[in-house]
Amino acid sequence: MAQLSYREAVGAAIAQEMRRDESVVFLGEDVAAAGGVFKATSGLLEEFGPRRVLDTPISEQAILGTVMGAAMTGLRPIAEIMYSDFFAVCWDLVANQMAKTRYMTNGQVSLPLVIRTGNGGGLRFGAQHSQSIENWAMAVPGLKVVMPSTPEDLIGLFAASVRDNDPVLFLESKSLYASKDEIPEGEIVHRLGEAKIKRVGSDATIVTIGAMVPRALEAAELLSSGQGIDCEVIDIRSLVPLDAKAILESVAKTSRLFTVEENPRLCGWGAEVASIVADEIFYDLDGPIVRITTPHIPLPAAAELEDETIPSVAKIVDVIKGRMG
Amino acid sequence: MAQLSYREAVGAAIAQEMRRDESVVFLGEDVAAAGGVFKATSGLLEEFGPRRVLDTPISEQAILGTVMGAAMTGLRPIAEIMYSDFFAVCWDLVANQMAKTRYMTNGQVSLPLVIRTGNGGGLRFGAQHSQSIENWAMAVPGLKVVMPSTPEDLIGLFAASVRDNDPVLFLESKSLYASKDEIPEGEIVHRLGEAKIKRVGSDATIVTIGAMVPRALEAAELLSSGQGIDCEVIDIRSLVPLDAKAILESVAKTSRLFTVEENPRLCGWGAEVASIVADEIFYDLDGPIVRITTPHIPLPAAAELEDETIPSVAKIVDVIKGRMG
Amino acid sequence: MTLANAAHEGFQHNLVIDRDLQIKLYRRMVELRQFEKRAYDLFLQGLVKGTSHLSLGQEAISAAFGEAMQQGDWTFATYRGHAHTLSRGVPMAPVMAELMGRADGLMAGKGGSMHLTSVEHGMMGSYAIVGAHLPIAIGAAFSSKYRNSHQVAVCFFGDGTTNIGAFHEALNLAAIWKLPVVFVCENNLYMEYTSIYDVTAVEHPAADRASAYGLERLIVDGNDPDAVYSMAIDRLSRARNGEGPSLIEALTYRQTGHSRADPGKYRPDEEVARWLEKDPITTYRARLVVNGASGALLDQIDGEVMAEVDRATEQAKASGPPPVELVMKDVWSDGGSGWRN
Amino acid sequence: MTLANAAHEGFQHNLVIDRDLQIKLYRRMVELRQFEKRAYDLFLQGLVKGTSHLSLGQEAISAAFGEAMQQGDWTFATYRGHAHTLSRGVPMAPVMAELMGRADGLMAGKGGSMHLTSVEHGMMGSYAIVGAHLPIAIGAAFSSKYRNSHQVAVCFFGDGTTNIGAFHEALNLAAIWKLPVVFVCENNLYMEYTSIYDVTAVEHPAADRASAYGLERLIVDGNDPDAVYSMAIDRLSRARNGEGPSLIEALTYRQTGHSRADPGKYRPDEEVARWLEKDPITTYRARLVVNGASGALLDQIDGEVMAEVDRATEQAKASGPPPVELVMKDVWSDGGSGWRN
Ligand SMILES: Cc1ncc(C[n+]2csc(CCOP(=O)(O)OP(=O)(O)O)c2C)c(N)n1
Ligand SMILES: Cc1ncc(C[n+]2csc(CCOP(=O)(O)OP(=O)(O)O)c2C)c(N)n1
Ligand SMILES: [Mg+2]
Ligand SMILES: [Mg+2]
Repeated sequence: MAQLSYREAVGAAIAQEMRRDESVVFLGEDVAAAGGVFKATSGLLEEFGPRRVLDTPISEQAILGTVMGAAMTGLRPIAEIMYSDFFAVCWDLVANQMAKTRYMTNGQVSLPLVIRTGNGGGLRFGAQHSQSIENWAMAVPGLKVVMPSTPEDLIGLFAASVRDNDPVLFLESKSLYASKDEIPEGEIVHRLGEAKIKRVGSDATIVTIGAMVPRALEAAELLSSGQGIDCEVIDIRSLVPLDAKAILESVAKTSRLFTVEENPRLCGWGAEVASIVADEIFYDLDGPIVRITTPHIPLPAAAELEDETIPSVAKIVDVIKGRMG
Repeated sequence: MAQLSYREAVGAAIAQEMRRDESVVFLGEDVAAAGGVFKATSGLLEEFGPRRVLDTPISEQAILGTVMGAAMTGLRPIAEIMYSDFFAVCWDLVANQMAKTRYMTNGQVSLPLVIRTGNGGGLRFGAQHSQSIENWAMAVPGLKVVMPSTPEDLIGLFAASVRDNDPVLFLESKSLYASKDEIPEGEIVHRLGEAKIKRVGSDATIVTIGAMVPRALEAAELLSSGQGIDCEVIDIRSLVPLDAKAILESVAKTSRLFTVEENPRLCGWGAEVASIVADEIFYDLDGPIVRITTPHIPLPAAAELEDETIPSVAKIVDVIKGRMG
Repeated sequence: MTLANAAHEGFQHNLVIDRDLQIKLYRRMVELRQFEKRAYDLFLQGLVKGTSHLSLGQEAISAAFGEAMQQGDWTFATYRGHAHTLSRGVPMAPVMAELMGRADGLMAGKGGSMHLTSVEHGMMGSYAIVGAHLPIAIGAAFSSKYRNSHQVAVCFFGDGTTNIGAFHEALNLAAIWKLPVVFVCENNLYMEYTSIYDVTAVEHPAADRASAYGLERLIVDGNDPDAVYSMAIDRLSRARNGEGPSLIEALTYRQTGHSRADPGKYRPDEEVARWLEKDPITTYRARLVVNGASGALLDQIDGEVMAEVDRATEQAKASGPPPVELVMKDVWSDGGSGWRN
Repeated sequence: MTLANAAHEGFQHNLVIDRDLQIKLYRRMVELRQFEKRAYDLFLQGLVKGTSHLSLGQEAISAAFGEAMQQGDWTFATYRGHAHTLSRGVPMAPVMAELMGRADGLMAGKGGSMHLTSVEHGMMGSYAIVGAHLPIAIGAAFSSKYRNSHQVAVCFFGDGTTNIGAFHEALNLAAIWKLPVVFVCENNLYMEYTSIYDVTAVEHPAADRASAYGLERLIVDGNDPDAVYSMAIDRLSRARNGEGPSLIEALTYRQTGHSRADPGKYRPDEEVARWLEKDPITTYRARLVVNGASGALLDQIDGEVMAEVDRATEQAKASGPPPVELVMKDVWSDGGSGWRN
């Protein structure tokens, strides 16, 4: 077992796959010589050389076009979009091209590619560098959407994403880069579409993902010790494919559902989860489905203001306490 | 009263506002001399001249930048994005710039602008010219999202959008362009955020919007005459602002909620509506909340295949019949 | 300088193009022409649904590139891609069936006329969002370079496409990485209904931008298959030899409207007449005859092609609608569309 | 040709710049310099949170444009926008307070260092997505032309920005509509950590692309405030007179890292040393002294500026955190954030 930060796990994950498979290449802005703006990819250029690890111009459309065209013709490329907010300048390549090409060509074209990106808030970067864009991605048929919450999951899910034959958006929570955890030795490979039950509980189910996972877990402990409310916490890990089974089983057991979402409220993934539960196991529910999200606002920059927006441990505890009464 | 098609209503709506207010200008690809690819804007160049009605290059980012910069500095511009699918090439201007600028500047900047676009399927145009992107828009805080279902609503809601001081995405259903209706004489101005109850009913509430409104109404008639199921049909008309009150009141009365959505399922606006109802009036519900949507797939081109995807009258009837049992 | 003159400042080819190849080019152009005319008839009969964008008048470009490209090379085209698809050797019948939305269509009706794709023939797709395929084409070229496979990506697009951001990003990246890609701008004078001159800051929308990417300024008469072929051979071999990308502006004219719904009224009569005189097929036929080809042979080709188009039409018509199960297939690599367990 | 030489092929100004103006330019540059240094100190003390991008070494450009622009003209800047904000006359204290995320901040802490905006001063925003503000600036210019108000939009951006699609679209549209906008590329040799030469197909990322939009090729020594001022006056007046847009490439150097977290280690020592010799403030001071300005006067200015920066710092520190109610304000024109009734 080694201690690894979530940030270091990024480099480890890419290296694991590049060592294994010569068809894996990695490109993005400042990712090679400088090792990335989050310093998550340092060492890769040194190990794999400039043929496989490439610095690009500030041309997100060209970056994603490159990985798409390369994936169509035999490679398994990885692109970095530095901040997930920047998907807005290259959304056509993602939403109109990558997501639809296999379908439109009746299965002729395969796109085994991964786009990794720094997602979410918490670093006081303001409205254009803090967004949680998981909903943008989930709303587009043809994209897989993965969000690890721990260093080990990051490596395991990343490996699964690289080995997958469909386009995967791999969303790393920027606010988790500094978090650390034990990592098992050897190759780590998980499967997409498998949630993890992070805490077993009987009174209510909390479904969450990414940077909200540690907060939900902490809230669950406080609710248990302080309120005697025993929450089950599910880390969904990938939004597409979605482990609906894990969610439905848990809610059928606990009879209550809360979601904890970093994204602004409207059309968040939690709404989708709520609508599945309200359709399929309505009669198992004992009370309202409650979503805890960032309010439907752009994110403010100042620390005190940003802290007021993204669901905090205290906010999660308050809402669940209030709604379980 | 005059008979007007939904297509003609577009030109009438723009003309109404341009006559009234010299600060209104209109630009887009092929909109002026050619009158638009849907021929919805013919006559405007002739009436208002090339200073106010402008043909642009194929440069969607430049088009939206132009209207944003113009709106910041005293104009009330209208842009056309020909097909809503093309928002993907200029999403940054919409999602990162227009949506966030008022907030980031602490209210210094006002953006009274409208982007109108042809949205949705039904014309056998295939996956890149048939999308329903209302969810993309609704997921971004700072955008208003309007979708008229009749010629009169088109004019009234368009006028409200032009007079609004926030950026409005105005989504015209392409499959409705040929539909006709009576229009009252004189200026037509509606308010954003007011749903219309299109059919009063007592057994279930159907919430819908845009091109799905006539289908839901037809389905409601069939359900009433054939099954004795009496549905209330609500045309929400704008997704942001959302007339949640109208929805909650109706569902509190009928105890059942169905949504009919043209968009692919995941993170559709119907999920948001479902999550509001499942939270706020859970105890008023008598049974599951059911969403009727396009499956979560890109749209196929062939007529028989496309007809299989977008919710049809028959499909709506079947689902509601099956789930009201 | 008018555009008609501009054609004369084009590339002076000095490749000797032999008779056999010229006959091949002629046959291909006639195929493209007759196919498109038939597609238009079928549209008038209500058998081609949705939309379609014809290449009538622009046949020389796709025909010449089709001959010049090698097996393994990749074509990336736009919604105006019928001709490029056929020029890579894709048979007519499945293309016709795709336009008609039939089960035997090239993509079983799932893509439609704007998305013709046949990976087997190196036809890597037709893209309906203006500009999108330029970055994708450089990705294929990247892959060729990475694998040292000497394949070349050829990317066709219109004059209007030169004003969108993706054009700029793709050209720059292709240039700095010296990728084996040939960009071919088919300047047919119009975007949809708007003249390219009204919306472009330079006279030659592609050629006048080449220097912005450190590339040569290349203009060719796009109605002359010999000229296009010569330039194609030259630029493909440079790409194959590691000399990097080229950007070619081929001057041509769209003889019909933009898409099936467009009568093309915005085009001055005099302009249409002038360009009809420069029709690539009639002028080429005249050249071949002057150079000694037998009129009877050319007539025979015309007849053979018509028969082929008739056969393809019958085949396409004989095909039924696509099975509705296809709707839920091939979103993912597992063949299905499931997003949950 | 190395970049150092390239500067010499720059614009030869012949405007006579009087002593008073030179003193003003000097004072402004010192203000920008001392403000940025203080911002950096405050960051080291943990008082500036988030990120910030300093303009140390690039002061001549914003100072000169600030003087050359007229009231009513509009500035559009990037995340590297402190200097451009101050150069339009925005007081230091609210800018400092914004960097510190305080209630008295220019946007009450809601925008942060990357989004400085003061509409009252014509500072129309700092934009943190590379390229986004070029299209927006042309919109302001469109509005000026439409209203015949003779206002000019000036849009500042970096060398790296020239490779993104929005650059291309904005330049073309500005050119065909002859809009009153001046695009100023501050070529500081680097995007974030990558040399602009490694990722750009031409040597001069802006100037070598001007012809692609039918514009003149303009290069100016961005470390010489007199040269920048002269070019600014010339280009602003052309824009104001309806002669359309300009694209200027100002050669300069970012003396520190890209953002607060970056030590800038990727820059060769020799390069840093060479550019420090060309520091805009020390070289300008020397020029003024040679031309007869009194050292004592310049020292006095230095002192006054330091006092001003101290005062602004104290004022900013005295401000509390923004009231949390602000979080839910000003999403919409009604002042609130409600999305439902
Ligand atoms: C991003 C985008 N904007 C607009 C359109 C609509 N559109 C389709 S074809 C076309 C004209 C393209 O002109 P050009 O590049 O010259 O190609 P041509 O049709 O002449 O072959 C336009 C505007 C589109 N498909 N994608
Ligand atoms: C679309 C987009 N891509 C990437 C970034 C990240 N980024 C911020 S600044 C920057 C470098 C910009 O370089 P340049 O234009 O030369 O400006 P400079 O920072 O040198 O002033 C990059 C890549 C961004 N903000 N937006
Ligand atoms: Mg064209
Ligand atoms: Mg730079």
